[in-house]
Amino acid sequence: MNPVSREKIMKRLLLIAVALSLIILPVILIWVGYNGSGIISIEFLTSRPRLFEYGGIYPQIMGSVYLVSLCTLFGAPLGIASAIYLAEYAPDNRITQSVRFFTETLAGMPSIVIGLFGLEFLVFYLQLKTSLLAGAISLSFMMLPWTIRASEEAIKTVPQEYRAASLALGATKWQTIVNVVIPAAMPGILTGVLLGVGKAVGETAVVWLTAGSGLEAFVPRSLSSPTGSLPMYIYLLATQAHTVEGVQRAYGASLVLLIMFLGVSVSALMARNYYLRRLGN
Amino acid sequence: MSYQINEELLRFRPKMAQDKVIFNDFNLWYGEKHALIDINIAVKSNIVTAFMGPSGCGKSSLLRGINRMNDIIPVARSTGEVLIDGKNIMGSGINVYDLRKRVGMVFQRPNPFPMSIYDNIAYAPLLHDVAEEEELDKIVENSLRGAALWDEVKDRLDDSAFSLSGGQQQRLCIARALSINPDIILMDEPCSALDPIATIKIEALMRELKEKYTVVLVTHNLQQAARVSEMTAFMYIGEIIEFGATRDIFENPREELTEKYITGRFG
Amino acid sequence: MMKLESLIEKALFLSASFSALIVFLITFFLIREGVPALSLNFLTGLEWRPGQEFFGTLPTIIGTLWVVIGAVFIALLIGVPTAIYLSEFAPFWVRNIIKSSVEVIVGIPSVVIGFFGLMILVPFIRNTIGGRGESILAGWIVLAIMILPNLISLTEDSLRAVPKSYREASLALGATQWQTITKVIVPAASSGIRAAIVLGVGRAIGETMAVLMVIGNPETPWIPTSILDMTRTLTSTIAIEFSYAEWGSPHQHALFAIGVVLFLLVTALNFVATFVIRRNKN
Amino acid sequence: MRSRRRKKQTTYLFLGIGVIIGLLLAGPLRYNGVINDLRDQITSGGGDTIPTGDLTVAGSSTLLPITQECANLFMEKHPFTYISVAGGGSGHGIKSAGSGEVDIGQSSRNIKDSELLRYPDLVIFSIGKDSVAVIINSDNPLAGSLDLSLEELGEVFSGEITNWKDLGGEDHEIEVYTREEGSGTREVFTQYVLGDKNYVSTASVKPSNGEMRASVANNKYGIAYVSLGYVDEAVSAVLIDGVEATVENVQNGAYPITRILWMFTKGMPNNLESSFILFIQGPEGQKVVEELGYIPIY
Repeated sequence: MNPVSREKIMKRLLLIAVALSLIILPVILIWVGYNGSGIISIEFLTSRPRLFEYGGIYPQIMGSVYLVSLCTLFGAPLGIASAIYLAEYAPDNRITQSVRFFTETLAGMPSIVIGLFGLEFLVFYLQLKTSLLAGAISLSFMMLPWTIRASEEAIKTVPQEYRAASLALGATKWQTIVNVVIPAAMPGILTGVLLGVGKAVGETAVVWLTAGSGLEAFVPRSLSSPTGSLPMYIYLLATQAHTVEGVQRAYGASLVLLIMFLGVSVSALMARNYYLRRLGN
Repeated sequence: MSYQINEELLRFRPKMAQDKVIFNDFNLWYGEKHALIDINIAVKSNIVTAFMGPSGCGKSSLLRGINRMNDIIPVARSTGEVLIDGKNIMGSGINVYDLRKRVGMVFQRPNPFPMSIYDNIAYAPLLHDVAEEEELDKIVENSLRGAALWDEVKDRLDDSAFSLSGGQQQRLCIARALSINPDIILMDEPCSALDPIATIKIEALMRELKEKYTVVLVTHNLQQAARVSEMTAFMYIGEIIEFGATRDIFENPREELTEKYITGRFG
Repeated sequence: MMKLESLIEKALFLSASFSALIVFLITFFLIREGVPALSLNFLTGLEWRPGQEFFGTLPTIIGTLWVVIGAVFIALLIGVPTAIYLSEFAPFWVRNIIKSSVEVIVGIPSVVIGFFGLMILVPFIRNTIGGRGESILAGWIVLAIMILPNLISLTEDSLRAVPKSYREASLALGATQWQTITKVIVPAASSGIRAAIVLGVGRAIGETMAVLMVIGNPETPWIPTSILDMTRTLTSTIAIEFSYAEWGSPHQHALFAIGVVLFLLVTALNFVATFVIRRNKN
Repeated sequence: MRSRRRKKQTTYLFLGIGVIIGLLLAGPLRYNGVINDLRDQITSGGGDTIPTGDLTVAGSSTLLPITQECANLFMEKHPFTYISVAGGGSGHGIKSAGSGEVDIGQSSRNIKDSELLRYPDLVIFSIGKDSVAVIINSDNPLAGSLDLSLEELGEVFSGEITNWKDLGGEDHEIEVYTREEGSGTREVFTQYVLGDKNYVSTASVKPSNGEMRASVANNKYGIAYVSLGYVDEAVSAVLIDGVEATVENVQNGAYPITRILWMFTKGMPNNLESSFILFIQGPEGQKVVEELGYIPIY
């Protein structure tokens, strides 16, 4: 076979693979949308669950929002600070290498293990109970390494010339980082943080063991209240519903969760574009 | 090979000028590598001094000795003295940040910050709290005028610095260096990434700048050294081979090595 | 000023060590709870009957490996060509669409994908291929869907990082685009692809909810002999049995011990990844 | 001034983020404050018969829907109470209540002797009953007519009978589903049906009633056992010794397989705890139990 016709065949095979990876999303979206859109209504979005598989999902939506916001509040600053250290200060020695190694280990930690740890350490050992706080902290353990990784990457891609220019103007290292490096790395950092948020929104295994049952009828009243979340609600209803009503609600909640995730992704994209425009690239 | 040396430069005599920066037995190592060896020269004030030589000869390192930018390289270490206005900047008790405020620097490639034109200039004055908010506009305007850029950008100060052409960006970087009101301006091959027209503009600017500032220029472009500098140092593998009035270096070099370099037989 | 600077550096170092602290705490608590159940028999035993206190996890470990390796293989088969298409052929806008749509898959909660597998995939396999439907095969497909996005974007990144000059040099020698890709670009990006694979394996080992819903989880797992066999994974065993286990009982310790095994597997993989990436740098 | 603008933009950004976080956090805290104020007013003026205060419940996810719904109704009736219900599973519920981490624990399996030894203070209440029905796919030719004895069922689930042919059906393997070790449903099924036998090792373990039913509804050759409330038209219940699995047959004792749903407190329950448990055991609570497909205690 001559190279040109082989090229054609190869390209066709390539397109088959592309089609396969492209088809997954629409299939799942249509499946969820088709089954879930019927139940979506103002009523469903603003009322609380009744009798297990009836009523709405307001507390679950708000619970997810609370969990993820708090988790970001803990995880993002810590993650960005760690990334700054690793990218700007860390000398190339054993300590730094092991810090990096542990960060990577945490990134690869199965969520069920983080959940077990959250349960043992936060819920029982620190007596935080099954609560908003315990759930949010456990989630932030999951989010932390992703934020670190993305932020470090973003900080490292800031051209060395910016730092040299700032230092030559008499700025200290920290002034340079705050005023030049971080703003320039902002699009990457934001994307990293929002990526972590996206992961946290859909996480089930961790909140299962630390945050609450998923059926809560109220938005959390304090940091120590058990907190419902959409993934947990979906899991409960998908696996335990008695009736079609319940299964439909699982689909509906999945749709809401997907829309929330898309919302986070789109705002990540917009924030990124806004910063890129401001940076003039 | 002949060099066109500026009329005005021909009138220059080193004895006419005061010493601004003096290197005394200055040595620099990068790890094991001895990058600068026993440097003893005096850079005169209010002229352009050029450091030239083949790449890797240490001319940029020498330049960076003046504002201690070598400090940010972890493996760099140095001995000897560098005096600015008679004060040793290598000594203890020297605040390196204050030093760098007195010494502006322009880099090889234009490196404006990813901010607006205005913010690029306002960056350092704001950082050092030298300016009241009201004065800031004045500083920006003066710096941009000083870098002959004001007329081109005065209507678009809020635009991103990256919207400027390469030559304009480099002049913006010069303006940024002027914003801290330095005595000395270091230029590290400022035209190497620019086209000939932009290069001519920057060179004209250097001739203006030396009225108020001491300008030190690193260049590998012999023509450029001949066109703009009063004094030239020729360096080779970490050592100063010859230092003197540009005219002397180009017309009657004392050293054979210098002559070979000037006549293009190596480098 | 200098004092503030060094203070800041110390604070930043503390933040960076925080992840290490968490990993230490996780190790400590897992081991504290898991060690009573850890023994040679735990790792090599063939029978898992918590009711009679038989805790042999070998079939589960092998089942996990089966599921993970197959899933990563399928993901590679689809993901690498997609990444090649994205980096070498796709026009800008097509690339944008594909990349963002693939990245949205990451955000589909694993519960939803598991639910999809249970309702659509499992009956499909039973009716067209045979067996019970709940099978290693179903696990492969579900897991492949979940690791595909990361694999595609990491592979694409490393393909794009190959200098343009390589491409031009190869094309200038008269190679076709396809030859250039297979002979020059993919080998040049291979360390990046290897790292992506290792990360994918890690993710696949840790995935819980989606896999749990489709692989059948037999009462007493055996060492699988066919891709239509049911099996258990380490994570699914923890997830299904944890909520009813008696606290402080050997069963609960055994589940924590599975957590220890998971932890060790992931850490070992991370060692490999670090090794691969380091070799890449040299 | 241009100079200020850049700083201001950043300031606004952080201010915005701060406000959003503040609002999120202020919501629960403010609500908390208002409730406390009101409660103080009520309790200072009123008698001590009105239940007030916070209550935490945790444990079995089978009981979760019952408890959550009863908590909602109870809180509507007694506005100055706050009951939070967490899941976690029966084991978690027993441990949490036994060690005093929550006020009330709940379990859908019997408390083991070892647990009673560890937590000797537990006081136990029953709040409902459940029955376990055996289900097969509606398309199975045997659907509706299959009638097995407990002993035959035991042979099916332990793998001694492996083909539908042996039960009078098609020539195809019987595909068994079971619940996870520790599940209350499994425990009661084991107790009545399997005795000392082991489940067949190819039985697929499903961690919930819903998945058991969905699996059988999707599998023509499947057989599983679920809580009575999960039997619907998608599956067909198996007669046991000729008796159909219905609420009446459970209540009159004709249908054999039943279990009790438990709640427990550490030591004797206080005012609020006992009001809540009595509420669940009372007519309103038992109506919820019934609506959710379980069997009232009386």
